[in-house]
Amino acid sequence: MRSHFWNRSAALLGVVAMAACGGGGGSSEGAADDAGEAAPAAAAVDPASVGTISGMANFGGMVPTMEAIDMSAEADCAAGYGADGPMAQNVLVSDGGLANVFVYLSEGVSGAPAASGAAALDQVNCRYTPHVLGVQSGQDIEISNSDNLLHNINATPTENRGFNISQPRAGITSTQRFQVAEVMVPVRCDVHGWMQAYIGVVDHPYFAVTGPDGSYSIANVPAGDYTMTAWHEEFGTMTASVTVTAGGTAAASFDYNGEMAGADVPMGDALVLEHGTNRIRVERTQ
Amino acid sequence: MAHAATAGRVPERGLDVYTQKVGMWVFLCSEVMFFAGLIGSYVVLRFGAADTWAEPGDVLNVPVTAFNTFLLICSSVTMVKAFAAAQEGDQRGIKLYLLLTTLLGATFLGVQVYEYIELVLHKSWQGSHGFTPAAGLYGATFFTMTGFHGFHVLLGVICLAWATIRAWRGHWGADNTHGIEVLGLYWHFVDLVWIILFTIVYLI
Amino acid sequence: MDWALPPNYSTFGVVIDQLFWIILVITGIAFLLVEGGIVWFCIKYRGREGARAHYTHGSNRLEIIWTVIPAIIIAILGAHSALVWDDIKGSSNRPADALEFLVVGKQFEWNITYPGVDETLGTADDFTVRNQFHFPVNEDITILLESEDVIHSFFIPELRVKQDAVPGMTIPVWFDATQTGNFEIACAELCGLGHYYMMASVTVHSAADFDAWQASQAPAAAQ
Amino acid sequence: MATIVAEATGQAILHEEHEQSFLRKYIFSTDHKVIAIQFLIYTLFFLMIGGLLAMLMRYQIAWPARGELPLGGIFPESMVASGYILPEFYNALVTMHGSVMVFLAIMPMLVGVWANYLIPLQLGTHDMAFPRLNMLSFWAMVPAGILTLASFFVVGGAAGAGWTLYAPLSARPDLTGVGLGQIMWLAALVFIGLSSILGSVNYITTTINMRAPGMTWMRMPLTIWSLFITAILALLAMPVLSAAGIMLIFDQTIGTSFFLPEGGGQPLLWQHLFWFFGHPEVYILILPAMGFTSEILSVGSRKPVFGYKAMVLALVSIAFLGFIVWGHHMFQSGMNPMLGLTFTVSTLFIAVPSAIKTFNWMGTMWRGNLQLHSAMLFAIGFVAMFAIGGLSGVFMASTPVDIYIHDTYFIVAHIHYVLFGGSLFALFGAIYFWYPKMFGRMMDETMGKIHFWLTFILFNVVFFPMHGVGMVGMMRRIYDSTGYAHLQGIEDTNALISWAAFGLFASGFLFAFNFFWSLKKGRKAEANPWNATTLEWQTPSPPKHGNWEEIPVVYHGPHEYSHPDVEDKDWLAQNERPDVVSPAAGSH
Repeated sequence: MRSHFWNRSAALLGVVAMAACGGGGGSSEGAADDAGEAAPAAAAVDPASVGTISGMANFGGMVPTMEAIDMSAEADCAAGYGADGPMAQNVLVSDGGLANVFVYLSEGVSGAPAASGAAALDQVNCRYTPHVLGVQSGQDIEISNSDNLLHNINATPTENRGFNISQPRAGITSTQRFQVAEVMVPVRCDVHGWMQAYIGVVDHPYFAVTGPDGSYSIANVPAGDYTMTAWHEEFGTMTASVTVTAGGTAAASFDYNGEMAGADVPMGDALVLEHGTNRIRVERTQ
Repeated sequence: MAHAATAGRVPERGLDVYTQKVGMWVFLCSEVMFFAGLIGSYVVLRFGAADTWAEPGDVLNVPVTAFNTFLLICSSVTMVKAFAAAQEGDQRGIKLYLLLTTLLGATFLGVQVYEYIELVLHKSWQGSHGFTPAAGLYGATFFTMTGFHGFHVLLGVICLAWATIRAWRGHWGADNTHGIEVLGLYWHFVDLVWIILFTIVYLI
Repeated sequence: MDWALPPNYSTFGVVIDQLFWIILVITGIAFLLVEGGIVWFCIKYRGREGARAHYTHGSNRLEIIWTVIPAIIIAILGAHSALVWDDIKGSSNRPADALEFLVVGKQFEWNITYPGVDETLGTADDFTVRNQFHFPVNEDITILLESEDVIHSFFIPELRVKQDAVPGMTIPVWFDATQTGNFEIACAELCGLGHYYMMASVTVHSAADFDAWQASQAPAAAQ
Repeated sequence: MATIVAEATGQAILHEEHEQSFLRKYIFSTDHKVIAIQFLIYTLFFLMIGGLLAMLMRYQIAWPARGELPLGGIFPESMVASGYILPEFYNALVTMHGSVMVFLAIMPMLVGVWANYLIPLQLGTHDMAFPRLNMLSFWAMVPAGILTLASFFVVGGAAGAGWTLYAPLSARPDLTGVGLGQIMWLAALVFIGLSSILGSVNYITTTINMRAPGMTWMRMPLTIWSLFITAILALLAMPVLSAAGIMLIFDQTIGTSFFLPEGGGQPLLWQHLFWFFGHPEVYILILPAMGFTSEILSVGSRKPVFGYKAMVLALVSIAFLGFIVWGHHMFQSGMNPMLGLTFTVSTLFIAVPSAIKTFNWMGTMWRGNLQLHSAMLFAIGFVAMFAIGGLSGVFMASTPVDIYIHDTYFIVAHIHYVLFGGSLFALFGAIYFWYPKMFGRMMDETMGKIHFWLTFILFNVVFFPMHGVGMVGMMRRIYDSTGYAHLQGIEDTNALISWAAFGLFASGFLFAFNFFWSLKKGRKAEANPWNATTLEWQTPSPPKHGNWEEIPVVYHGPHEYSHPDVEDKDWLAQNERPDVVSPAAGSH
């Protein structure tokens, strides 16, 4: 019963998100699209020297029960959900795959193409779509509202300049940017207390968010040795080493289980590029 | 016909006080309200949150400030002396006492700066490193009130320095005492405010 | 265009509305006197060639009359207002065994904590519902009003209730609805960009309906 | 006689007709008349800005769902997106409309313009007591204006916490998205406070010490009385606002928490400080207008002011009561209800002097010989509108009724009847009245009358229905009322109000055209076009630098019109020697 619901809602989410943002960068269902979009910018990189990273975020054990969201005071939004009503999105598991994990190369990247294209963050039926979004520093984030009611978008980064803007009606858009790498930037809507999104800002295009099935793929990564970090809002971070070869596909998967809940979840950490070594290092603010 | 044309009355001449002095009195009324606003807020906040205040002397260095208070009171005396000298046309007295007043005021400021540096660098309050304006209501009210008083002293010292320079040029004399008197009014006011602040901030 | 006070559903509303209409009548008479007088004077004493105004500096008798009469009216109004105000807000008139709710305003939601079946706040069966305020009719209701962030104002027009919610304070507000119905809580104090949207539904139930509603919510809270 | 003159000229400023550079003569001038004109241009500009902000608000209130803001494209996306005014921009509009109108338009126009212009002229002195401080008081307003305008264009936009700046909303950028804009407005307020205090010191000192010989306290025109009392209010109230504003800036910038409960501070402390300033401020904004009205009504009715002494007493008692009624803005704020009770009493009693004044104005018109020129029409309009504003104030002074109407459009209607129907009407009247003295030319009467009737009618169409909207329960400062069940059915009223508001704004341009056109094309004005008695009319139009060849001597009260002993004319100037005009008049 429970997993049936998750399948259905994840599928619904995917459809809505696809319709709304046309496969914008970093959206949860379109990790591949995301990498694809980074490709033109990576034109300077010799195609013969790049590879792909792909893998899964796996979830083992009991899937925690998500709380129901009481949207009864917002009938228009509530109508967008099935009989079970809207549920929280903290842990979305489908067939053993964990969605909404933000994966990015945290060490080993030397130089990166500039940001291009825009990432999209939509508000659909009083939820953020996608729930977790990755962007490159300086990249445009196009925030739009598909609900014909008030949302405010209150981003509270620690390294970047935050913003608190509102979109009172459907069709209003706003373009924002984060200039500095920061994992993660929490985004909330103060009108609807349950609405929460996370934006991971890194200063290269090698990142992805796992889709509903838990899979991700990052294309056009220059060959080399890297450390990857995976971030999840409930389970914290874990890292993996990965070696990318020209024309090859490297695999890196992350295994989660319910016992990891309550782990330290990094928020608002700056990512600092060490120029001497060209390594990116996480600088904890807390 | 209370207001009918009435001629031949003795014309009114305003107060028998020269304009600059009236102006300074009026201005000081405004200053009273400014400090009343700050001190009133302090009282309200302190009553509302009594436990966030330190015991007198725990954080603040009362002896040093008491000495500083003494300096400021002395400067009021020398200010009076300067005015008296001016009235008598005693050029040497004018120079001496204006200079003394300026120096005492400047010393007061110097001690206050020293006090601030000590507080910010070496004191702690409720676990914070250094006693700063961000250190609770206690720090906020302390620095706001003494800071604005210090700012007033600074303005006074600048004017006094200027008056002293003029004294050396022989500007003041028995026929030209107004400037010193008006400046003296301001200086006594600043002194008086400090006595109030010293009592409520340092001693209570 | 219907310029009227919304229908009243509370015990306090009766006196408030009464006072409103009393003041409207008094000020209405004053309004007609003043505006009528001005128009009349403008017509009657409009300038004519060769005319000369009546020379007078005033009349002490008139001054006394139009000082004393407004003062008396105002003293009566003031005394009446003060009594009504004390009835409504005086802390000695706070109902002793009212049903208590905790209402917390935050940008931009009203979160209402219900006392649960035991009718006591602060116990395990309390539960919190966003933007929905249900309470029984004909019963003294006291809300403890708080705010998480900025100043909000709790306003239910039909119940003639308005009280600012101030962060750092818990302010008791009491009222008694006389009929069942559905209303809204509005925020009446500018609280940020979502101020206009800070709205919650109010449902006044019959006692039985309220118990039923509370029971329907309780299982979720009991977990 | 000669001795009197000698005494009076003690502090004379000599006629400096020698060549002055353009800069000294028109920009950094210490002549009170030039400073007044500088203030006038400054405040008229900000009156237009404030009006423009109001028009944007009215568009949003009337058609919240439409979008399609005309010329919406010229606004950045952070203000107007897809043709919709955004709620955060709306909050900035609400805040800055109030702030600009109160602090940069009405208050400096009442005091900066007219206290500067009239005090030395009506008192019969050469200039202010401290001309250089006077110049400084204008130039302190310049950074305030620049900061205000610039604050719209910084990241996060202009201040959005209401003109009352209630903390914590005004103190915490994380809750509004407005950071720098709020600080800039507070800094502007500190400059405004400085300007106001410097000005007040000047006005008070000049009035106390520099009256012409014979100008006793009870011979001062009511304009001077009202400006004098206003200056005292500003002198004592503005520093409190400055102190509070500085504390609020500290809360935002250096981590103090005077008004933030998280750090032990008290949000209500801000409200007490603000309204301790704010209620005297309300009277700062109306007392001078009362003075102008008394004066213009007297001249226009060709009668002395009815009950001059009562008028003065009423002014003084309003000023005194004004300092002890601030709590009536806070009945629903969470303040102890018993405290509210005491404020109710003092508040209701402040209505008494207002009633006295209204009846005395009517008494002034009674059996007069009314000259209904534009200035007089605006003065009569003031009395009519101020009466409505005063009467609607009784509703909110009655605390139980205030529970319902507090923070609704009823309050918006009330404040605009007092500030627009009151202060601004009187200001228009004052400009029509003293324009010939200021610029030596008359404003066009036909345009003036059209301007009056447009303003009068449209004003009432705009603001009277707001009482009704308030009774229905529409809250202040809401961006979109259509979502509320109890506010269904007021859309048509709101649209009507908005259309009328656009017309009202447009009628302002007729005034502006008249103002600038008359500078060049207006009929030349003689020294005393209104046959008025006060001293400013007994010197050429415009007066020369220094105002007087010789300081006048005052023999009469300020408003001697239609004196029965003066036969060939219906006025007796304050400085006319009674034995010259009429031997009989001297016997009084």
